[in-house]
Amino acid sequence: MQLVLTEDQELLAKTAADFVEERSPVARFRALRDAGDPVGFSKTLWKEMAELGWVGIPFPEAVGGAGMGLSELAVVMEALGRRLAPEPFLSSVLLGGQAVLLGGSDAQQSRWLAPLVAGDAFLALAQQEPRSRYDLHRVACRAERSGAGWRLTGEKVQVLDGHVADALVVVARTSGAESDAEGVTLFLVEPDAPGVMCERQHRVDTRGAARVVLAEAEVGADALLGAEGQGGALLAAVVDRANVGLCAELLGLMAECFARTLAYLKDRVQFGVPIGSFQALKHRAAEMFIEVELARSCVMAAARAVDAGAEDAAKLVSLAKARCSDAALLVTNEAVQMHGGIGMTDEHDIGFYLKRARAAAQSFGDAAAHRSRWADLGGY
Amino acid sequence: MQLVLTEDQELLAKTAADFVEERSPVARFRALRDAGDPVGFSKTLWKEMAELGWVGIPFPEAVGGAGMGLSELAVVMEALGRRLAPEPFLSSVLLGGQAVLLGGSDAQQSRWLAPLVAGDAFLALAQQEPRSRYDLHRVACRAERSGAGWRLTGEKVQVLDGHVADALVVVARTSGAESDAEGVTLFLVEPDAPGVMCERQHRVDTRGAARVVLAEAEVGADALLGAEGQGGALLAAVVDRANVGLCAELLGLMAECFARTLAYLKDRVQFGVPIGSFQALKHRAAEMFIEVELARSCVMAAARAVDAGAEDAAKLVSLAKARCSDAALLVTNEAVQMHGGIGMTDEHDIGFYLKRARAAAQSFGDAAAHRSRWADLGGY
Amino acid sequence: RCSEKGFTAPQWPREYGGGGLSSAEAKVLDQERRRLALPDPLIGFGLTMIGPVLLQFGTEAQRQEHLTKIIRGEIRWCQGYSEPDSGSDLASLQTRAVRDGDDFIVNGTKVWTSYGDLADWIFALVRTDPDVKKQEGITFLLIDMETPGVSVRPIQLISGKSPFCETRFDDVRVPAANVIGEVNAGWTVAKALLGHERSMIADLFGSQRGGSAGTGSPLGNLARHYLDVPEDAPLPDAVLRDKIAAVEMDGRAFSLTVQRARDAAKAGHQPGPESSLFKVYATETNKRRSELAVEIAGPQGLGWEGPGFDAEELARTRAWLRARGNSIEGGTSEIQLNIIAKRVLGLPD
Amino acid sequence: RCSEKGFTAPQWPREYGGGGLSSAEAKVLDQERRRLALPDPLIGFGLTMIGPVLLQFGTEAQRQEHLTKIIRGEIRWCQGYSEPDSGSDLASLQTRAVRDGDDFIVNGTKVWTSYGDLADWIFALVRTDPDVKKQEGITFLLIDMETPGVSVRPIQLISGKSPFCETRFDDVRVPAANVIGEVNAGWTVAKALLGHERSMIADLFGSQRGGSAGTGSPLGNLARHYLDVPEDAPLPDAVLRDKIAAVEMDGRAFSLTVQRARDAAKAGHQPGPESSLFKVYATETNKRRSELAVEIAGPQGLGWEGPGFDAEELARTRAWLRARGNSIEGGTSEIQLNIIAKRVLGLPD
Repeated sequence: MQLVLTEDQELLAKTAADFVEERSPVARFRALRDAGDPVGFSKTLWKEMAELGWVGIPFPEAVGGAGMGLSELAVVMEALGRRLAPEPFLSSVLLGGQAVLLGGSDAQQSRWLAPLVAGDAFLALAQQEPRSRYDLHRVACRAERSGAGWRLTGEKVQVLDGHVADALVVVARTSGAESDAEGVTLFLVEPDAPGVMCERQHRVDTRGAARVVLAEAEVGADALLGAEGQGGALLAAVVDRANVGLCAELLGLMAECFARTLAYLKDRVQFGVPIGSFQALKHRAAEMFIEVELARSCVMAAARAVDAGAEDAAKLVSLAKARCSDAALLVTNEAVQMHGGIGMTDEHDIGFYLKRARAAAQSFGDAAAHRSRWADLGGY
Repeated sequence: MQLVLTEDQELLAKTAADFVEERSPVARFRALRDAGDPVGFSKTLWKEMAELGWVGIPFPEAVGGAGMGLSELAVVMEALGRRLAPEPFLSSVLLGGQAVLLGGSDAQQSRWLAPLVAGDAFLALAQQEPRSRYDLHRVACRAERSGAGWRLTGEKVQVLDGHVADALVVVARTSGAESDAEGVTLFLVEPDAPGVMCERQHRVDTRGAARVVLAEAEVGADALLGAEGQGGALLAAVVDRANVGLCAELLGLMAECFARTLAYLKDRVQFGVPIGSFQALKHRAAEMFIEVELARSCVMAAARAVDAGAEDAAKLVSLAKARCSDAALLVTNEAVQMHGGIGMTDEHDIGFYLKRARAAAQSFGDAAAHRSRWADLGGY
Repeated sequence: RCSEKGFTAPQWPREYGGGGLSSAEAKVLDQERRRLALPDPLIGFGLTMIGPVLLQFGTEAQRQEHLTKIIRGEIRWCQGYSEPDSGSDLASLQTRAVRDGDDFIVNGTKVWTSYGDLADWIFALVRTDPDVKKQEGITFLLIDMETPGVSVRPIQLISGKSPFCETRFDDVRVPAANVIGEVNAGWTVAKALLGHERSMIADLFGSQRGGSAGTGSPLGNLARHYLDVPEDAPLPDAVLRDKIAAVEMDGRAFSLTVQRARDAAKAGHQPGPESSLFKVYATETNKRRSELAVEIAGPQGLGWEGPGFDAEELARTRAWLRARGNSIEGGTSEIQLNIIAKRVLGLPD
Repeated sequence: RCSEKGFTAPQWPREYGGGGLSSAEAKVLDQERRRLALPDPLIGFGLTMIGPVLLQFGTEAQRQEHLTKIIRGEIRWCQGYSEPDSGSDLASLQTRAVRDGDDFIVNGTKVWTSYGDLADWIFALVRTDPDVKKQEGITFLLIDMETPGVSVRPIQLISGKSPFCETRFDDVRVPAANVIGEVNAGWTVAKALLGHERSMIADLFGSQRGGSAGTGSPLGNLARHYLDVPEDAPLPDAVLRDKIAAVEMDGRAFSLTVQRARDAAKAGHQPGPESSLFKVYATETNKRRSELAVEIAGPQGLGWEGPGFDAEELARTRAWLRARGNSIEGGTSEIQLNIIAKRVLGLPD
């Protein structure tokens, strides 16, 4: 494992940074929010990103992908994270797409991944439930055999970009009690199937999400994704991949938020001097710098470990998610405080960083949950 | 409950401060340490403190005490804590003495408390065991009936001032398994009883302590302190009282340590200015100030609540112990750091504060243990 | 009813509609009111801030004009202190007031004017002399918000709607008779007013005694809800439980410290150094508490609006975001720590 | 054996007994040595600090006199930089050296002279001109510790015995030929030497790769012991478990960052800003780790000597106390943060 960008990755980083700077300033995110845009991101821009090959990065060439890994996707998601671009890498490429990639049959893969990679279809993962918190094993949604197919009943919340998904990967329980580790199965469900209700939710970070109610929703036998009762391991692998991407986004977010705060510290004059000359703020800025640098190392390591199928990949993912969550909260909280009153206003962009950091930190395991997982994996 | 010193308490505080300044500078503690003094404190000074009435503060007039409470004792222990005076208020007056006061028969009280109050006898509590950590219920030492009396077997460690005690209050188990909440009984054991072995231990804070081995030690029926099997509640009440005293000591310790650090910040010149003019250090000093002030409020409240037998006394004791532990560690750690190299040397006194703070913090429940108890008492 | 009896402003003189009570008598009234859980009859900048200033610095004409209206709640006031470029460094304010006959012509922008969109009058600090030391060229001026050239724009916060506004002055003509105190002596008036503000804040905190025992644990109950454990069961997540206990204990330690300050004052002692920590500690604790509430809710703590989140969840989101400002408004935590370091600890500049 | 082959100082020129290897070759040797877990043949101030300085600034005579002896381990060196009144502000040092014919007469006190009681020579910074800017009146001087007037007193630390000493100079006569570089240009030499020290520290950290998976958890095992739970059982104290995980993760994140810096260097990149955090983060992490080890042990963590505590417990106490100095020696954490703020972040003075 080499913790340094390859030349190709450097180039990708540069391209992504230029693209984001030109096409996706924070003002674009703000405009989407102010307009109450029902999609929540730009399908046009998404198509362009697909054409640039970014959407297909972690997919095989067979479905039109680049056959690259999370190490490359992280570079792109970091750049997007810097300007809060809401395009559905996390939801569609990682959560939904990787589930189909890792668990899907050939038929399912060619049905969904090719259009996804082309930027024409969207997938989402319907996993979170009102009571499941960060416990991936906790699944109340039930699937029962119904004729040749299945009948699903349950409630899913905060299904990221579920409101625009062409297919939902639904985590359901085919056996066992609500919190059993075993008995979880994944299904590919199209939102227009009978008994499926989707409604848009509104989160503090303005990212698109949906509440999905499955009321005896009927799906065919071909909806089964992976083997019956084997969904737990598949889900864990998918969420690990998603967390790497989420961490890359958080890394970009915190790096940019820190850079903006640093610029403010140098510009803002009070008592006749730039406030960045006050030693207490300097030391706090240095602490932030340290956390951002450490987070970067962890994200790079986690991406490379997952790509390599390394033995300690899960540990490194939890390391990255714990650190990125804490570091992003530290940096964004400090950013608002150091910006003072202006940082509290909606018209200033820094608050967006605070909101997104909190939402990302409290998704797919917060820092404490990932420290606990680290301890589990460490055997204590 | 009034969180303000009465005029009598103010006077006591003044007397104690003057006495300590004159008779017990830190140099006295250092001399005891350097001499490897087998007692570890001054029996002469203790006799004087008894004559001043301090030893008898929390004892009734019937045994020669002042019939006052922890609110008064806290004032004295704070003053002693400022200069690290090692005299046995914690061990003899609180741990041993309060056990006899709260649990002892009239005969036991007159046998032990009168000479204790006079400064002529010492008691100690043999509670800690190698595996008991902060769990007061965890008692491996066993007591079995033997003729009219009892036979005790077990190992006690860090029995504070146990090496000079005329009688040990031994926590033993008369029924149940090692960690059962029930079945704990207290005994008054004289160290020259057959089967009792006492050896001096050496702790990081240089406070006197002993390892006590009970090898089928035989004691009479009159050794029973309180009722058989009812020692758990008695022990908890004793340790709560002891913790109030320990917190008062920590309050004095942190206040003095902070004052010395503040003086150093004003005196020490680097780069042509006092280091106390650096804003980062100023802010850290202000944070310390806040913690010391909050600790003071908590100690005063805990002492008054215990004195009044208030319903929330246990909660307030845990509040005080948690805060005083954390605050004392913060202040003493910062003190060493801010003193720089000289603070790392044995010849400077500030290291003594660090060592005592750590030892007190990790005695009778550390901050986390008392937060857990607070949550227990809060019903969550 | 309240204003007729003089209870709205119990300590103000009777001739302006006040209650004419002594400080001790007012305290009794205040305690009774709290005991009965009555709301303060009219909380506002008029009663708590500009009123006392008029009593101390106003001319008889100024008092006659404003005090009775304040007591009757007929006019509402807002405060014009902060500006976009002067936050912590208030004295660097730039809003200019230039003498023109019997008037001043005012130009500039004030921010954080609470209820500026509803207020009838504003009391503002303006710069009347730019060529002297910054504190010495400031004047305290009352401005009728109806005057031509005054425009108000509400400020949206990261938590949503707020009472704060931005108030612009474009060639606003204000009678010189509206100056409180002397021209260029406004800093003195402002400092006195900040004193009133502090006593208001201290009063706010002081309304609590040292806390009590059996009140249950709101955060503990919240965690029980989100961790889905039955009533009275201990929380299975000991790390979260530790954080809740820590925040509760911070709150209790603070209440006890406020009580200690009050008990000392009642016993006739000079105010101790502990009161200097009230602002910074109360606000930092409130930030931690509101953040922890969101953390406890986990993914359900991320709601902004609409379906899938209940009203309490949505309110918690807003409360958390709003609380971030507590350590900025009314003197940042950094300024508070500076003040403690300098005034209480005597550390050198 | 090692010194005969030039392996003690593989990169020094052969004529002084070095190995004459290039930097890349030396790295290979170094890696081999680490792979075989061989100890460094002679760690000391001579080899890693004064040697390189002599190569860079020494005269031919000075090199001839000292280098070979350093390589053969015949003389030991100590460092005379810090003084009682100059800690972080090294350039304010007061030890005076006054010219007297071909000699300097040295008076003053140096502290933190490691192994001063065992060393044969000291390299010291002395003030030769008190009337110029403080950095410009300093000279770098080699002093034979056997010279009359040199006295050494060991310094006891809060953790017990230490290699540190206080070294006093009372009218110590030192030949002017022992000046390295120019008189009054010692600050330049000192800065270069600090550079060598930094690369030594970075090397120290750099010896670890990014950590590995199945190495078990020393702190986890320690907690299992003190919480008295069987092997492989999860810890019943989740709060302690969380702290252990946090400290381990700090360590792993740091190792990965060191690896990142090295991988970037190997790939031919300029050193990134990340190396500026090594010193402060490594030492602060070590402090937390050693403190947590004592915390895990609870009351059993309080031993100093003697019965009732085992050898590991006693060693942990000393290690915890000794670690408090990590963030002071070699540039305090405060100085490190200042440097990051200024040089890396570009924040104004």
